[in-house]
Amino acid sequence: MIGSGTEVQASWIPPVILLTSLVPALVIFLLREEQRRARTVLNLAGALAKVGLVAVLVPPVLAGQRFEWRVPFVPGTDLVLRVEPFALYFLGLSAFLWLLTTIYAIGYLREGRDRSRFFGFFSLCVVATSGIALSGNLVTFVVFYELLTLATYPLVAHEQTAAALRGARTYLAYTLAGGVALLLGAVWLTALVGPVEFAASGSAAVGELAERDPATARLLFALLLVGLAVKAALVPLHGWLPRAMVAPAPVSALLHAVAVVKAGVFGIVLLVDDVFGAEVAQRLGVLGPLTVLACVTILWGSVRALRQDGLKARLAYSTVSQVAYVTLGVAVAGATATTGGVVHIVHQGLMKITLFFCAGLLASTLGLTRVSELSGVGRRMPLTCAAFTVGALGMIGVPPVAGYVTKWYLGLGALEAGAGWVLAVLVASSLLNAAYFGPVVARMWWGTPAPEQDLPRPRRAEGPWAMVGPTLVTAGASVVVVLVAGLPFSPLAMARAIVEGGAP
Amino acid sequence: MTARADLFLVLGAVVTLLGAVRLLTTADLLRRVVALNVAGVGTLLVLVALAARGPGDPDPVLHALALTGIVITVAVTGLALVLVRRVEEDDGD
Amino acid sequence: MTDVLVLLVLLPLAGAVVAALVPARAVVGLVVAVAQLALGVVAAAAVLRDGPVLGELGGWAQPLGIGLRLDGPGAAVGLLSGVVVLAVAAHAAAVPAATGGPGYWPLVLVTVAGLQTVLVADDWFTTYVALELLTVGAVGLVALGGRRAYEPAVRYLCVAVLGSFAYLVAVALVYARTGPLALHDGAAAMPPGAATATVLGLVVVGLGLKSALFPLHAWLPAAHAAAPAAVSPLLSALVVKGSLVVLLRVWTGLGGDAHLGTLVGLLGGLAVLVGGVAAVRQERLKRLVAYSTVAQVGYVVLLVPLVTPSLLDPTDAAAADVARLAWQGGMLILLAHGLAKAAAFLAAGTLVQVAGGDRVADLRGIAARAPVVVMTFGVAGVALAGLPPSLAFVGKWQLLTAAVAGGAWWAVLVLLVGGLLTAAAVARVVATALRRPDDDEDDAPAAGAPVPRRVALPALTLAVLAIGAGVGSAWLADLTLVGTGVGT
Amino acid sequence: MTWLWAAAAALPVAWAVALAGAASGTGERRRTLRRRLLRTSLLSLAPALALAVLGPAAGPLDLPWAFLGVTAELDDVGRPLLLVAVVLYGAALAATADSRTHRKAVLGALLLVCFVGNATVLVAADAATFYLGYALMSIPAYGLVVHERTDAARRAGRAYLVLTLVSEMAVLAGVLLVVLAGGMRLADAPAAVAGSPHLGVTVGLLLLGFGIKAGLAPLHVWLPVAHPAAPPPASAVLSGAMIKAGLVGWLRFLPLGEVALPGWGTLLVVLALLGAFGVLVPGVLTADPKVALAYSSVSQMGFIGVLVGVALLEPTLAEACVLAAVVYAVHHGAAKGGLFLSVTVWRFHGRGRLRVPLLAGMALLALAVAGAPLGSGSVAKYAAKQALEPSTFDVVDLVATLPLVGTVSTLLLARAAVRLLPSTPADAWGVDASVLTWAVLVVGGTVATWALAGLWAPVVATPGLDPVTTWDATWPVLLGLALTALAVAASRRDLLPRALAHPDGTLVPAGDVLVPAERAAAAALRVADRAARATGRTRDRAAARARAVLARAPVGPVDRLEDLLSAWVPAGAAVLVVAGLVGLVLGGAP
Repeated sequence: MIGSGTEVQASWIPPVILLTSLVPALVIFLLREEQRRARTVLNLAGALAKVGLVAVLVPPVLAGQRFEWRVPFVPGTDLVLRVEPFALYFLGLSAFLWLLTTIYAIGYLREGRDRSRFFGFFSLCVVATSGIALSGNLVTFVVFYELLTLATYPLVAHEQTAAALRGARTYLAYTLAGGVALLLGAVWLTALVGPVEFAASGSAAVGELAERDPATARLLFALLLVGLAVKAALVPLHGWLPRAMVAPAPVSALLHAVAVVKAGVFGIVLLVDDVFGAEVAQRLGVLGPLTVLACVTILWGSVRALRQDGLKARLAYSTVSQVAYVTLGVAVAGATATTGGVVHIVHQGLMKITLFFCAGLLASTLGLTRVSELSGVGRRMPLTCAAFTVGALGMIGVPPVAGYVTKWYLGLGALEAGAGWVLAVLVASSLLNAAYFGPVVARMWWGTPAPEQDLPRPRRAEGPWAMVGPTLVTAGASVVVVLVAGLPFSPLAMARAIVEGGAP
Repeated sequence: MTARADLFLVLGAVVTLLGAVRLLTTADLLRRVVALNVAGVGTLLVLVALAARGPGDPDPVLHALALTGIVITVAVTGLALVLVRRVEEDDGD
Repeated sequence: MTDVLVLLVLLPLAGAVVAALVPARAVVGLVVAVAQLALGVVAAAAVLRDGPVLGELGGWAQPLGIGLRLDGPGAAVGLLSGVVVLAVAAHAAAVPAATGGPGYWPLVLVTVAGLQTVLVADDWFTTYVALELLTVGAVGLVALGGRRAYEPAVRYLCVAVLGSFAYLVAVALVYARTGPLALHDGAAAMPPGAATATVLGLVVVGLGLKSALFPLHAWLPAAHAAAPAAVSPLLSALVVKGSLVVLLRVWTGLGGDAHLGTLVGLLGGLAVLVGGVAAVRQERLKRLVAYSTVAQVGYVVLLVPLVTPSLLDPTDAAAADVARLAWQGGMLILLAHGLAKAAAFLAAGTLVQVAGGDRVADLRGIAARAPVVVMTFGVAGVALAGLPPSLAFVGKWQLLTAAVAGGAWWAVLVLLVGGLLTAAAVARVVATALRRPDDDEDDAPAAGAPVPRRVALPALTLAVLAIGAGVGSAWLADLTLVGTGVGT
Repeated sequence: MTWLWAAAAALPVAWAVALAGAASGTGERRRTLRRRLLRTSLLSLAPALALAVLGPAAGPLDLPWAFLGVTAELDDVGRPLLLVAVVLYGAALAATADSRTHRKAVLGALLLVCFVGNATVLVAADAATFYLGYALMSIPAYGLVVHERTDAARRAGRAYLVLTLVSEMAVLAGVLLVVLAGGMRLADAPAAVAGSPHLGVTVGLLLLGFGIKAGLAPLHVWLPVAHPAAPPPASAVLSGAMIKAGLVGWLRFLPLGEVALPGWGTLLVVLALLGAFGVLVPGVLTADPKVALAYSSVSQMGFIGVLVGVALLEPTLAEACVLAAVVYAVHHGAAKGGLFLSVTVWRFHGRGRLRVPLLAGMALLALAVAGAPLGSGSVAKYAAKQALEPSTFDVVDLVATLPLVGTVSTLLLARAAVRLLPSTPADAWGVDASVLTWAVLVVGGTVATWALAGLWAPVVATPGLDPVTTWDATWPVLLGLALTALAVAASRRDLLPRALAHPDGTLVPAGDVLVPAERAAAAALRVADRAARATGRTRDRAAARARAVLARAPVGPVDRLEDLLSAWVPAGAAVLVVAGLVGLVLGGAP
């Protein structure tokens, strides 16, 4: 989003950001399985370096500076990496959560197999996500988007059981097929208007195309959307997500909070706001159907979540529903709703990662994976359950957890846009969220364990501190981000800056 | 001169075609090698006929090509026969 | 620079002779491979900088001399050959069992010499001789596969020679018409007409046979699967490409034919689909990889119908754009496929050896024993499927752009579906290899010795190159255009 | 005095976190820590008390960096209710510390969190802060309801949670509509709503959302099941403080005094009256004193609802009605909270030397609630009467009808007394904090309202002691007492059917319409479940079919083709075909 008053300068910073994860990834691949310390140091050093870089970049970028790096991709088209507010926002989320997930994963896999492979691909995932965040044009986005698919496959299949491989296959089938649609859309659009640079309020060339040939523009929008919707898990392209639950907990956490699903919605935001531009999209009449699609997804995901007994499956369907909020935000259009959507990228990430961390803790410490087994577990693992409660309340949209700010902005935005029915959908979704999260929380704290189910008291802590610590941090962050929502660099403030920067 | 050359040209084409068709439609390996040679001869006929087609002396370059072609065909036939023999040895086991 | 061209041809030939005589054959092979790569780099740099490199072999002028001309595609495939041959040689040196016998090294060098000659030859007849050299070397290599390989080798030989005959007749027609002629600029001397059409038809069928263009491909899966582990990569990555390059040179040199171009394109499309589906369906690993080659040839010839309009009407700027994009795309796919397919075949060979069987089902759980090799296969598969950031993706992007711009929607469809089919075939193998035996299953494969690094590394290098070369590959795309006259 | 505001919010939260942190663990040190924390938790309410006392002198709060921007101030509505809330929560905390309920630390933590939310609702100056507080109060209160973990508690919790969430969502939607209309600042809200194009929807949502909280019939059903299930301290704050949040919501957001809304106003008045009188039946037919008390709350809130309804109907009366409602709420909060706590206090001290003072205090509280002269209830009712006097509402004669609410209250409280007093109290303890705080409530609920009404709300005339006024206040109570005596006599002499003479709560179970509602909900869930199963099966079948099609479709021919071509002759034929095709194409070309 190059708005006015910004200053673009060529810089090595964007590739360096990628290298902070790429170098660890490549080196870790070469490490032997038992070189645990080296792996940990590499992982953490990379993650910390990335967090540090992002933190340093925030003030200058918000002040209008842009750092850009180009390399020819094919003659006439460049791969472009550019640091701008939205990129930095997503990058910040991924950097922060990746640091925590890495720590968590170190604890989770402390006795696992194939850890070099795991952490190698884990870091490669960060590379892909960072690349997606930094993409300055459509080609670059497509490249990293597909790279993400590939880097996550070994993570989903990590357990290497029949079930894991089945889930991974489904994942691959969906995402690759989606990638085909995206690729076609990108190529077609590029063939029509030349390389599509992401720009505030849309690419001018795409705007002209929409003027000249609205039918084709609509078709292109649909194609690109289908490609993105697979990862964003919009109904009916969400089928892979619950099946990818076979992945280890840290992988699920990052799939749902930062990486795959978020890449999808990040792309949808870019598609609407930076490729077509909200106004053009509005004129083309594609936002209405997108809104409906998002609403259907929100409700359908929630309805399906109701019936899941597997905790991770329930969380997965909840992701289907929650991530569609972001789509809803951009689809409703208007500054308020878009802010709501954009801010939910971070909010949902924090809350959902907390929930998955908790699910992982429950599974690894007590072996509990089903909702029906959780009665009274709050007394055994109070910290975990407290964190879970925070996450669940946030999902429902109960203050003071982050989710309510999203709902507030989305609801208000919908009303401003004259789409009151969207508010009704949000309300229904919240009630459904409560219907499937409420019983879990109630069971944890106020349920009586079945007599035959004598929960062992965890020996010392509720799990390794490498797992409990990140869980508590993300749970705390889910509250803190809205407690200080009015401060300059809070997610909400960033989201506002992104959206307002995008206004013409 | 040209008319006779054309006759040879047609003849060469026909021989090539016959060789090729036979080559492609027989399962027997030895027959295939023979058919290959027939097609090769047809090809060479075409070459020579083309060389004789123009006014004046025949084109020496095309003759050179034909000679090279013969050499190559012989070499290939030798290789083919070795392989065929090995296949048949195997079948005999 | 002329010397470089001559060296490119003579070095492997001399190497073949030496390798046939001295006992340290692998060393000779490796030295020649390294030198060849170096020469390839020098030549490619020269081509990229100054345009096509011209020369004459033996110092005689045409028609008796042999005209040499290294254009962009030739230089690019030469580079590919340098990289692939070195990697395969390294593998072969590390795993003598993969070579199939002492004849391996001389035959490889003969084959390489044939390929290099194909690449640098500028006249029709030299090309014919070079193609035959290539064929004989390749057939000999297939035959190294032992008893199971003899029949496929005969079949390959018959088909290839038949193709050569067709080409030879075409050469004769051209000579009779125009006298000695450079390949690259025939259009002026061979105006469109019955003779040109016949030449094109003969070349398409003849070289189509050699390049395994669907449905002339039936010999390929058997031959490539039966060949020894260190041979299949060369066959799939390089040998097939030699005739393909000639086919494309003739096509652009003579200006093509709209209808025939469409037919070739359609066959290419069918090749992608049928080859893709067949690859998914194969029970045997090497046949699976071989069928993917059938599909890949289809990808490359998709460029033919897209380039043709510009050849027919050089003044059409839009058509020229399409032609340029399509050419770059097709050639990049060709190069990427060379790298990736060599890696895939090397990895497949190692996997078959480790698993003790070449059925896909035999690979179950093999990732535990040969993780790097499985990863190599997977990475190569990603490149074959044309997924980012591989070089093939860049090619696919260009080709897709050309197809969209040229309105060839069927080609778009084929390209997209073909990628998915390849991915499906590879994913099936990788998933089987990853499958860990359930706890209650006893048939856990016995843990063998791990695959040594020097065995695994060459393939991995190729695979990583196939993936990584996509970034910053614009120079390569530019290189493929040099001296072809496409899109100018 | 931002620091005071900050302390008022942060201290209880800090204590709550500390209590929750100390809640687990069985060691002696842990137990001591818990006890200390719980005892000292009262102190954390001190800053809030200071705010309530200081009133406007404390200045407004404006924290733009927090949440969606937090603003707060103390006005005529919020200040007295905040005072009541502080006292009530303080009493509840003290009672918790002394009660023998288990997991006291958790209960204390929940109470503190609810307090912060509740207080925020009362003092919020903008819509977002209001909503923040509203949710912060409502959701954790679920923990209060289900604290005992009995089946009854779980059922009550379910009812509470479902209705609370509906309320929450209706409130959110309503509040967003208010904000949309420009009513982010609560001071602007009524005018903004009045001018909103979505006036009807907004008012409807607000009535629904806050009506649930305020126990407006027929949305009151959670009250009679939640109160008996919750520990008494929790019941006290639920009934005394939390349901007032609903009233505050109405007062803050409804366009009272801005525009006449006859339809909505009439609806509210009718429903409120329905609640005020309708609950008599289930209330006297219960065996549980806390159920009776809960129904009395519903009845009293009905009274308040009438006031709000009239304010909606007649803008000119709005100001008086609002003040009357606040006065009534203050009175009812203190008195009803006191009565609920009496249950605990009585159970622990009813047999000791405090028996007589306790009885006296309880009688005073009951009389106050019923509206007997000199009590706070009479002040509130007088204020209400004054406010309603000019009303032209002609469906029911409000001025004549409303005093009968006093009769209803008397009957319900008598019923509660009949059931509570004979119950066997536990062994007596000494005077403890719970008795002291209860005593504060007795004073607050009976006398203090009088004083406060005069002090803070000079618009409201306090009732004089002239005979007419006194009689006005007295006769409903007397009527109630007479009816009670009659009923007691009748049941003694077996003049009534057994079910009526000694009702045990089975005839009309607690929660009245909740019971059929639950049944309907269960049936609906069953239907939904069946539907879901059916769609699941359909989906599975469709997926299987799709897989089958996908597995079959293009593969067979390709397999056959490749099998065929693997033989030499067919492959050769293919070559010939291609050659023929090429010839055809070239020959056909012009």
